[in-house]
Amino acid sequence: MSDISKPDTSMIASVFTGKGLVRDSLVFWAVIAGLAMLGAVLGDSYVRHIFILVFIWCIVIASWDLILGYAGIFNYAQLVFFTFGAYGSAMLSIYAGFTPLLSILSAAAIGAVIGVVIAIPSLRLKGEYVALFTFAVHLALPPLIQQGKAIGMGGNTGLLGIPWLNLFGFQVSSIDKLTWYWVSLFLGALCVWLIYFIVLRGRMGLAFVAMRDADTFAQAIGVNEYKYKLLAFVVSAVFTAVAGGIYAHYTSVVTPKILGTEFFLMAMVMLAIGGMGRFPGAILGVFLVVIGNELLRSFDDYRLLLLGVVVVVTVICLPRGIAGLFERQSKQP
Amino acid sequence: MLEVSNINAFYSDFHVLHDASLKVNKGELVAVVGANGHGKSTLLKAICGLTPVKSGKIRFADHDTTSRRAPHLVSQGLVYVAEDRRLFPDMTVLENLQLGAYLAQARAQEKRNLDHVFSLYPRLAERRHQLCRSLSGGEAQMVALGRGLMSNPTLLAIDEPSLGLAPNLTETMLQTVSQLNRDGLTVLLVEQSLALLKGMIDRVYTIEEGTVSETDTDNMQEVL
Amino acid sequence: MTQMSLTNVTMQFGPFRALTDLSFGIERGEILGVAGPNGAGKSTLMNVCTGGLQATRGSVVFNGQDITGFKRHSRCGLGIAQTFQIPTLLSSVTVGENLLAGQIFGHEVRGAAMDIPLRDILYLTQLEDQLTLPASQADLLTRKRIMLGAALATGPEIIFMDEPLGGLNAQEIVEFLQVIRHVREELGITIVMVEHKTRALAEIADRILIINFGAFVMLDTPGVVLNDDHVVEIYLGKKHDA
Amino acid sequence: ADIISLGAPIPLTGYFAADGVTMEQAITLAVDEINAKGGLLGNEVEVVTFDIGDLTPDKLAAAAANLIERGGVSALINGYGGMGPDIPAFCPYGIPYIHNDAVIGVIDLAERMGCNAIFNASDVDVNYGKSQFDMVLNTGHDFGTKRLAIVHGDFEWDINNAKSMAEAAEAVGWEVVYVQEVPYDTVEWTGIQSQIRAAEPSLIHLEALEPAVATTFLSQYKNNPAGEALLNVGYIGATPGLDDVIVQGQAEGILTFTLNAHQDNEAGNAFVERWKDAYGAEPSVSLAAAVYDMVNMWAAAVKQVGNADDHAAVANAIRDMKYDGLVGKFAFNDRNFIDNGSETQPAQLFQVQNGQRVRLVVGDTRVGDIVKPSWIQ
Amino acid sequence: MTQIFEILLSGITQGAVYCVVAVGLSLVYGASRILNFAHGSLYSLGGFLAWYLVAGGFDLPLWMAVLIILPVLALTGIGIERVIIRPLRGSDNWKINTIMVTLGLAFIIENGLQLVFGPGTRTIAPFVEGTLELGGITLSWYKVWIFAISLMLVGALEYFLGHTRYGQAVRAVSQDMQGANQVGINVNQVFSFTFALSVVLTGIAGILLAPVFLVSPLGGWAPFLKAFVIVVLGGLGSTKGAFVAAFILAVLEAFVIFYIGPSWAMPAWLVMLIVVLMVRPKGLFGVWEN
Ligand SMILES: Nc1ncnc2c1ncn2[C@@H]1O[C@H](COP(=O)(O)OP(=O)(O)OP(=O)(O)O)[C@@H](O)[C@H]1O
Ligand SMILES: Nc1ncnc2c1ncn2[C@@H]1O[C@H](COP(=O)(O)OP(=O)(O)OP(=O)(O)O)[C@@H](O)[C@H]1O
Ligand SMILES: [Mg+2]
Ligand SMILES: [Mg+2]
Repeated sequence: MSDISKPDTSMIASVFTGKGLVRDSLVFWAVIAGLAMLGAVLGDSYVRHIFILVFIWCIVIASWDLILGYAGIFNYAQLVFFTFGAYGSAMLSIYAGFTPLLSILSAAAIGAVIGVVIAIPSLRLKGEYVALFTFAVHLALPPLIQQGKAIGMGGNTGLLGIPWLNLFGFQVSSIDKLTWYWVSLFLGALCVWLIYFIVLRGRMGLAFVAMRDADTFAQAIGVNEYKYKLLAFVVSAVFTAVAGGIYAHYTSVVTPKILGTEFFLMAMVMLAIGGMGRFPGAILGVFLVVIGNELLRSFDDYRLLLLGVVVVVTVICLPRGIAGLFERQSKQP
Repeated sequence: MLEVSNINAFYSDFHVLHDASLKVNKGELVAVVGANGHGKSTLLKAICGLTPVKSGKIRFADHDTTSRRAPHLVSQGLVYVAEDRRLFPDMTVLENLQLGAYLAQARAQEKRNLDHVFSLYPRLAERRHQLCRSLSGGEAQMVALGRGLMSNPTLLAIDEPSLGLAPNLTETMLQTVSQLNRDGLTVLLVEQSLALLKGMIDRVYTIEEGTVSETDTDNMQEVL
Repeated sequence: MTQMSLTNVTMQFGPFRALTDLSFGIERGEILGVAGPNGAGKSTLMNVCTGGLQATRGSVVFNGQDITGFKRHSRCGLGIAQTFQIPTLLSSVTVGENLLAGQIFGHEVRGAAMDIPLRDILYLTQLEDQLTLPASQADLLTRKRIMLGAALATGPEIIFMDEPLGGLNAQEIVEFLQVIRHVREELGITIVMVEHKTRALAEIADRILIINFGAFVMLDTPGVVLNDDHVVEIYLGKKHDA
Repeated sequence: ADIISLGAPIPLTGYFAADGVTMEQAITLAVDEINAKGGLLGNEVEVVTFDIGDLTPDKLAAAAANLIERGGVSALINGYGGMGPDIPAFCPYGIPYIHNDAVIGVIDLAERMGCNAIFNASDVDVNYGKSQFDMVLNTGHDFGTKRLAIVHGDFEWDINNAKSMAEAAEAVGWEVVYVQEVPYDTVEWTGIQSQIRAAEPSLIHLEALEPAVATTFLSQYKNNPAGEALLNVGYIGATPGLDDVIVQGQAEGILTFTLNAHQDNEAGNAFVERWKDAYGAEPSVSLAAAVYDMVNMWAAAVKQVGNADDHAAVANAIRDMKYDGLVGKFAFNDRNFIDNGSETQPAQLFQVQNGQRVRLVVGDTRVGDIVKPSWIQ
Repeated sequence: MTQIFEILLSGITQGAVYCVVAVGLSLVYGASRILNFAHGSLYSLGGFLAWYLVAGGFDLPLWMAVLIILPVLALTGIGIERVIIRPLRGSDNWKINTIMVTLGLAFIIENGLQLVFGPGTRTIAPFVEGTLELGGITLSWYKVWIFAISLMLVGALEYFLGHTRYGQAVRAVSQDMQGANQVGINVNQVFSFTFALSVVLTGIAGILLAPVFLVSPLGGWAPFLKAFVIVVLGGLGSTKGAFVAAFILAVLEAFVIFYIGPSWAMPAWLVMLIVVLMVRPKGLFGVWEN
């Protein structure tokens, strides 16, 4: 008799039960190692800054991909998780004296709580109403942060002068781009790996896909919809909040501006261009959008206009994102 | 009245119809039979301009309609009744029927056709203000056929009208179709099983993996 | 021995009653056919049994336990499985992974002892060769097999099937009936199936339940039910050949 | 000769782009003039802009890495450039950075971080209210009663500003009869104005950095004014955001104010002419001359030091030189900002009359006559 | 008492303002389930065009400007639908894709406006001045006009959608595209038409509200976001819902501002939204099941 926690699944080889996990993980970490070395060689600190942002964004987008792309829940409150992570982590290190690394980790717990808080009403709603409700939460957050002035959230100015990262006794200032490059690369890679290789390739991932593809059928074969949808929110929020924490300590500032439209739009565009629910599409999307945005920088006030054009053209030509492009090619040998 | 020659149809790169040909004369009731997934619905949709045709030719009422889309064909009297009914779920029965007479050509006959439908299906008259979302399978099928009739068709293409219907309703449904045919309507019908069609149909086409062949009248009894 | 029993079950949708005071029992190991006119409440009845709907009044008891208010997945945990009229599958994964999902989540809600070996399921459903096929590319009959396979993989004691033969042609019906029969014979699973194909029902069912306007009409062997004058009048239209 | 780069981290897109354009124009005008006169220490000066868009914190970090590390600029200049996030982004590099964020919290932060090369080239919010109030009294208007109502936005700048005015008013025997904080998207004022009317003020001060807040308040106020109370819209009235409204005659009678505009003198008027030649429109009274002065002040300091890249020396020179510009003297106090006053940068109070901003008071001198707004019968 | 009445009245007139912005959004969502993120930018476009014709470049009277602008906006709407919405309709995740392209479009329009008209804030003079005394309450005629216009717009839309054949077709298309095709409705044409109509409505809102909210390249976001909450509360696809929700939220806002404080207006909206969605997961008048 098999043990209680694990049915005998050996008859069917599947990525959800570990097929190719070791091999794929090795490839993943090899790429990360390559990026780490690249960071040392690249030399220009502006480029490093851009990559630091890319790594932070990767966490946000991977978490968003988890809930939107894989679990099929139209959650648009991703930046709410991010904001709470950033504020939470900042406040813990400013007011409670946590060392930044610890407060970033604690941001995960804050994220979990916020995830539950947003999930509970959202789970009563269906389809696009989830999108609309969660986006409404996003919209209502800045005034709430303003009210949070009373508890030290700094109102519209935000929190300035958040302590820098302290790594084994070394202060890592935000102009120490190389160290930050490695720190954010490592944390980003870890989160992305956990999301795509552990969570999504396990039982949770299968449950998400099941609920997305055929929710009634999924329930009929024993998927506890409420539990797994709640988990989708929580896991997504946990990682996003960690990203927020890293962001706060890197820039050493959080302001409600991170809930502004441009930030939100950028995140959407990354997901769209990359392609949802198809690793590594979304991650590629982050790289492409951030780097593309930088390439457009020389156009100054034409930049956002051109970005808009790029987005429209990409979505029309590649409705499944970059990832869809690979799929089609691999199907036609 | 309808002449389909050598049409090919695809879903992206999946070849569904292979050089399919068929012919329906005025006043006939012609059936297409075949196992599921072999392209019956695709054939009907292609004829009715709901799915594009890659090659081949379709002529309806002496015009080349190969590349014509459904709205035009409906105005010419070629009307499709889908197997999955395709009602407007958040509209009432009456609104669904009214929309059947959306085009000018049918609008003129709207009153008469509505009376006709209600006389065929008094149950619909009772439920005219119910939303179609909450209709049972049989009622929904009545609305679907009724809506097709409201379009004032000269050729009605009906896709598996008996799908999901109780035996008694299946019979009534097919009898209605047969009656309409006898009243002069040309009908192209898709069904899974010929047993139900005994004695109604003029000719039968069999479709197998997208290839259509006519079953001659002698063999027909056998197939039945 | 009664495995599941419904007592005075009523299902109300706003002012409309889809089921009225319905009571009957399902015997362990039987194949129970459910039939009745369109809109009679058959699908509603299935949902009340499997947890898609919670009965407004009355009780549903399974193995001595009142499960009236249970959700679908909890009922799955008790051994109640179900297949749907329109087979919607986990379309973005493979056929094998569909079965795997049934096994994994069934195991999660049911516990270890209940597993039906995948080998048996594959044998019954004849899906061995198609395990790596993307589920989205499967044809209708295969999709029905997959759905049944996944339901079996949860290790059920009873399985509810809504119009399992819908859309199949004569040949396929014969094949699928064989599969259903095997499920009962070899795994001992009780089967409840809603079906309009009365000829097939007559062939396979031990008993047939007829409902009309949400109310109980009769429950008896196929021979009796399908020759009953009232049933013929409200449902069959004409006397069954058999 | 070499090239000396001057970095301009300014908002060219997003909500602040209107002010960003003024900043860019002012910097460019100043630099062009320097180059036309043979450059700085014989070197050509080049402006490198970096769009900080919506001012999210990472944009300022990016500006720092881009302008300072990659672009190798010798100094950074903007208007109100980052409202806080600019300090941690630029401070660690020790490069001269001249701005006028004008929020006391930013000064505190810069001090806390020990940023000696960061200069806030104006006074700060906690003094704005007082100077405004003093000037309003200086108009010679007969207020009848001494009752002040304040409505302000929810930024720190607005809040401090309002507090400062309330204190100044109470210090001279006025009563603050109403204070209300409003979010920036407030456009319907019936409830608030009804409360204001009930409070019977003789002066209403509205401070929020968003044009629509001011214009909606005004248009609704005109319909049902609070007796004979005057309306002062603070700084927003001096910004380009209200230009169109003023030109179209929809802001008649309001008072507005700025700390560092060019003055109505020979140098100021010449500046206006040069600006018109360059850009075909009048310079804004809010930022144009101030930013223009910042560039020239920095250039003067570089000249004095003789080396644009000796950042500490240039910073010291800026601090000590009391540069005399179009907007007054840049006499920095020991916290690296400037106390306004007739001796340093005189604040200026305007009234909108006939579609134009007319100077009423400059520093403590009355220079124009107040006109009774139309809503006072 | 007068005060309560005054606040109620201000809420109602403000409701009309919100309503004008929300109906276009609701219409296009109702007809094609496209959440148009460029709605705010199109609103700004309407305002800028009016400003350009009335004050910026020409000195046309407002009515003439409107006569010129409406067809321009309609063509813009048709163009947008043709070029960037239609190609997506077949793709499997088109709902998200349309959100993305309309976002991209928002970037294009608002930055385009900034490049053409400059980043500054503009305004146009209201077409009626003066006030109306009503039992001690002063009401601006302009607000009264907006109220009347919004009533008219919603009434006309409701009549159109509910009682004309073409309106029925619009609803039919939103419920089942293939079904609509089958009865002879030209689905593409209906989509173009509704998109154009929604752009026109939005543009009208931009013109009407220019004296209230002012016009600036990014100025459309604030009204759009409010309209967004309104449309959700009212229920997707229901113009009537948007109408009712606009008034409910505006009146709520007016009372919150007066009795609790302006900063609590948006949180109050959120609370209202949560409460309504918990009780009615489809919004007040939402029609869709999923
Ligand atoms: N929209 C679609 N996209 C891709 N493939 C499709 C689509 N619709 C149908 N197919 C495939 O085309 C083939 C023919 O389908 P069609 O619906 O025409 O068959 P049918 O004979 O009507 O079957 P049934 O008896 O089930 O109605 C099937 O294999 C089906 O899987
Ligand atoms: N959610 C609901 N709201 C209102 N009425 C409903 C709802 N669900 C079902 N009904 C009604 O309940 C009745 C029974 O429906 P049900 O789907 O159970 O019928 P059925 O016996 O399965 O019919 P069929 O054989 O056509 O599938 C129908 O009249 C239907 O309109
Ligand atoms: Mg078919
Ligand atoms: Mg049913």
